[in-house]
Amino acid sequence: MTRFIVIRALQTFLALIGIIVLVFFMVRISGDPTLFMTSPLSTPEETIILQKQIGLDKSYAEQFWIFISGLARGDLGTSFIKRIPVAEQLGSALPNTLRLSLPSFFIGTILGIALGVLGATKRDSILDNGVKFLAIMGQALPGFWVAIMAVLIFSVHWEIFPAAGTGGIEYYVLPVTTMLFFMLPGMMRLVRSTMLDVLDSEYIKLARIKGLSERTVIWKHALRNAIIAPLTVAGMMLAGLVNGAIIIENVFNWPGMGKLIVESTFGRDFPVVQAIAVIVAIMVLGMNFLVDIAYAYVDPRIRYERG
Amino acid sequence: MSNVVLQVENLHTSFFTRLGEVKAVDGVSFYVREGETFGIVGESGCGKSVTGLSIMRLLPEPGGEIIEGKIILEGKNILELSKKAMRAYRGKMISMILQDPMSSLNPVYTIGDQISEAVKLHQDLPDNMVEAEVVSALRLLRIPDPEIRTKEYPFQLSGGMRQRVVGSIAMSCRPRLLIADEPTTALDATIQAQYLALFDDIQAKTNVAIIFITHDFGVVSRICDRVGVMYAGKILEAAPTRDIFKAPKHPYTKALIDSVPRLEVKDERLYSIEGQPPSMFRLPPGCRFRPRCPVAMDICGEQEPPEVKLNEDHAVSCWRVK
Amino acid sequence: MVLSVEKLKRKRRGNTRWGNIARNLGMILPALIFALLFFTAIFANLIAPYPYDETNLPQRRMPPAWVEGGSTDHFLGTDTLGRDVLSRAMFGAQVSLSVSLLAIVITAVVGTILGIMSGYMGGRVDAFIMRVVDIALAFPGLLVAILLAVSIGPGFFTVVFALSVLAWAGYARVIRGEALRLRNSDFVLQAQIVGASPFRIMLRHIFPNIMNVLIIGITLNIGTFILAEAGMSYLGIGIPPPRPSWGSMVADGRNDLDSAWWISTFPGILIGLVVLSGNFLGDWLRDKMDPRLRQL
Amino acid sequence: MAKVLLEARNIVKHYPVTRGFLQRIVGWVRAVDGVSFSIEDGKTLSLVGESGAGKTTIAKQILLMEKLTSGNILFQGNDVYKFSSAQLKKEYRPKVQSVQQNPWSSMDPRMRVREVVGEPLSVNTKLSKKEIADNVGQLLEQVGIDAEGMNRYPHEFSGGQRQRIAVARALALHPSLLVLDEPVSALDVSIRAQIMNLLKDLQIQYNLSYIVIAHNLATVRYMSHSVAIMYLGQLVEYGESEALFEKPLHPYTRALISASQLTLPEDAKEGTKQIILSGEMPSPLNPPSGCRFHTRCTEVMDICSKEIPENKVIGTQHVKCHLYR
Repeated sequence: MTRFIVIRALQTFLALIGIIVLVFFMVRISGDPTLFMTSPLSTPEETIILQKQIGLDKSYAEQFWIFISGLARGDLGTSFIKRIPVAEQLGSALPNTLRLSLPSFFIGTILGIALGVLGATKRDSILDNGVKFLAIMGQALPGFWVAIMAVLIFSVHWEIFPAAGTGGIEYYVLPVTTMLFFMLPGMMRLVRSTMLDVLDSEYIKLARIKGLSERTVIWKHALRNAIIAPLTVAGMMLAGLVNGAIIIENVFNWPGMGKLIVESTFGRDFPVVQAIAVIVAIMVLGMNFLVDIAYAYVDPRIRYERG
Repeated sequence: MSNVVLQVENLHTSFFTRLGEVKAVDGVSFYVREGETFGIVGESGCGKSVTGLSIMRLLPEPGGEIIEGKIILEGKNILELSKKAMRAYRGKMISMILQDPMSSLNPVYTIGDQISEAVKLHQDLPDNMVEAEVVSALRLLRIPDPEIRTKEYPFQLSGGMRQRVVGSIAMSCRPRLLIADEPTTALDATIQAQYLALFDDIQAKTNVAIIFITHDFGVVSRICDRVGVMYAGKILEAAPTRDIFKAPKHPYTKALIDSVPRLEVKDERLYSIEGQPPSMFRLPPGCRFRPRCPVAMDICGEQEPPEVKLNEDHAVSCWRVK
Repeated sequence: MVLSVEKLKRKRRGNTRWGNIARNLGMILPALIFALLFFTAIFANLIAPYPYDETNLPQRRMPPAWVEGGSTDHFLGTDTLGRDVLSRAMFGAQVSLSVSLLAIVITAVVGTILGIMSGYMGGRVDAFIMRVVDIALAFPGLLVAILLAVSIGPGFFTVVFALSVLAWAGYARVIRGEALRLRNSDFVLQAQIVGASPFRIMLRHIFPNIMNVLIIGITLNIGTFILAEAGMSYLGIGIPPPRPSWGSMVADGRNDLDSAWWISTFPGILIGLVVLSGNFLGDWLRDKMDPRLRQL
Repeated sequence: MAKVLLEARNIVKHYPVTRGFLQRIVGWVRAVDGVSFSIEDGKTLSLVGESGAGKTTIAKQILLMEKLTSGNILFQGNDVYKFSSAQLKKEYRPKVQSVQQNPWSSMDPRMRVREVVGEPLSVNTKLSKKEIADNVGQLLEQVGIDAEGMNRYPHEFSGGQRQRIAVARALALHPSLLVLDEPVSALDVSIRAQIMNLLKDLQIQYNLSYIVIAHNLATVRYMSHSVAIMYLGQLVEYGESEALFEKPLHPYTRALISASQLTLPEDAKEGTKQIILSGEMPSPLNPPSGCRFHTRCTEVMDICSKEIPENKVIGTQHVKCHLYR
């Protein structure tokens, strides 16, 4: 098991380095940010001074070294536009994003599993058809549009919930609910279909032969096997969550990472873009790594084989 | 006559599919006595497994349905039991061994977990006694080092060992009736011989009644006391094993036994039954074996033959048999 | 007891008949919608009542025809610049379809090649490709799209590239599984015994047997791509204005929800309808074509 | 005596067991470990054993799906490993064809029967489509399938019919040897006899040689002229079918025979009583020392775990067992 973890950790680290290099150069293809930061009337000298200030006069190799060595020390650099440390900007944006996505993630996962299991066990019941309908709608309607419609109905028309901004609990209702739209359908569908497969298996038949109650059969024997599938897509769920955060934060004007990255890409604020991309990459790779280990934990076949 | 444990009367089980109704079991009657092994032999799709699942009341849902008949276990028609009452019967009164040992154990729980689950459910025992029960169930199936096995996962055992574990689960509460659905088909020849020998042993120790479902006459000859030969949803002939082999009355039974190659006899040419079993969606009128029967008469295509009792244990459904 | 069974039987038969109709509806209706969509996209120039960029400031924010103050001149109303919403939606179909179809071709080809390679060659090639696939699948597409849009500038091919750059991985994973299964199948072994070359085996035996999965995947993916394109357009990193796209139309109306709800609403409904049709078609095809999922 | 068609001389096949991302080799599965046998023109040799005995591995070697670790395969007296690839394509592969166990999976579901049976011809000959179709028609008639059936898909046929089609495909190139891998075990009891009779008829008609891989001894006795009993990658007993079944020498052969009999317990003759082996097949990764069967043998002696038994010829039978010295 330890060997398995070490090898996976090493692979993850290599992938991370690759992604960091990719992000660094991709950001730089986009052109000179000083063009956006100076007025058309400013002189070339002024531009050069500006380039010097933010370190763009150095060669790519030097810039990369500064970036990567800073990263190793935990220094994410300084924003071109706001001229404050990136870490500070992220420090205020990240908690906002988490405040939005964590509740969605937990509600989505728990609700997704519960509804998926219920759908599979009560096939073709009203509940199952409701679940299926929700899943179909959730996968067909664009999230940003659902968000806007929610605003139209609940904020503009009925004026129940605020349309944008942060604050008390009422500010969370619309963003979190629409965020669920990105999470729930896929989860429900997956759990439902794996659950159906598992329920068809011989060992479930044997569990019933033992005389176990349906509840034990489903929640003890079937779920533990069915839960492996959602684990394998946990990575994809994370991706969905980030996508969701970008869209939802922009719709609801929520000052999180999603809004920050859109603003800073349009402003060519390299250090911020880089930092966010790297943080997301770490999250993604870390998630994959954890999933592999969790997978090994749930499935004894893997745990022992590598032991 | 010793105790009849199970009596099945006129059992009809159907599947409702998109293409129509399939009468998988179409009027089957038989009984099993205490300490006796009753074999159900037949080819794939003849309804033998569905018969087993009907007795367990574990037909695949939706689609499978017991249409009529009685299944009387120890004097009680279990088709009248509520779902909950039936659950209390399963594992305690009736149990079952499935065909494929590789897939019939839950991969994520240890052997001990899977056996103790049944023990705890049906017997009111303190925890330390449960442990002992689990070990004794493993011993009953002659599993070496039972104390170590309880802590292992299914994937750590060979196919033969897994099938013994499945047997231990089935026998853990000492049921009155055990249904074995092709339990040795997936096993190698010498392992199969080991496993079959266990059945004699179990029966001697527990006096359990066994229904043994198989397609293999070799297995039948080894362990069955009586046999029912099933074809396209019906038992065409039921008799003590010896009579089935030595004096078969139904043309299908005769043909089937003649077409099996035998190790003891060097045949130059095997007898072969022409054609194939009928589609379960379109059964022929009259006797269902008529299209392949070498001795068919006019009446066979018109009316279904009634069951004729030659003696208490030997019943045949054929117009040729009076 | 017998009575209740009779009732059950009848009910179930009824169900299957309904099921049949529903199953066929699940094909006919979406297929019709798709046909209409293709027709509109191809002939938008001819059938659209107005050019997509014709502004008409005096008639801006006109509600749809059936709402008070609306007119049949602008059936779905006009936007903040007085442009006809219906016409813009018709031209928007062009964008949605062309972008998604091109992206599908690219991802399907790349994914199929890499998937077959991975499944057929196995070993380290397989291990490497599959690691990359894992990462690609876990990467947020919108983030990558943003990075791309900014680095190579927004435009048609940027959108196509942004859609394809991660999505091939989904195909590769599925196709790999299929190729692996087929490589070990008896009929491929038999073809080898008969003396067929690896090329013949891949072309005549493996590829045709992957087609089902590929076609189903493609159908199901149309919706995903249309949604993703709309998302990019909504954020302003899609195809630049004034060319309309459904996503950007939703964005256009976002600030006028209180006064002109129709600007955002109709394009959204269109997206939903088309994606729904794609998903239904895909599900229908899967039921029809993949015998492993077909029930008795 | 008939001419020897194919001979295997001391063939060995070991598979590496690899682990981890770097595919390090951590051991060898000794699937086939020094096996010799020969097949004569128009005769049948059966390879019998339980799973893990190595019989399927031998089939793969004869069909040249893999390369031997060591040993030789001689075809009509020539070492097949010395054939050029052109020679193989012309003189070996078409002559050695096979029928698989499972008629449900051995045909490409997307091909019509015409293409399935015609594939050997379109790969190996330059016949036109029409000529191939004619050929396919004749082949189908020979195995008892209506020639009209060639335009249908395999799934439209029953298991027995599909197995007939598989036989037709194997015959397409006029082979001299067919490798039959459990040809009837996936079929229903009442269908098996049909296929076995068909195979016997074809053998006489075309002077075909068969290698039958089987686990059911009764089937083997009906089909074969000589029999090789395998255990953990080695032959334990090998000889003419009649003699071997009448007087099995090796304890493993006896156990197998006792397990395959169709006799009522009360009818069992003296000496053919049930033999039940203890234990399970050891892992081919790490086979037992000495005689590989000693861990389960009913007649085990001290010497068995220490020395590898020599091949001993008794009458027409070859046996490897310390009982015979």
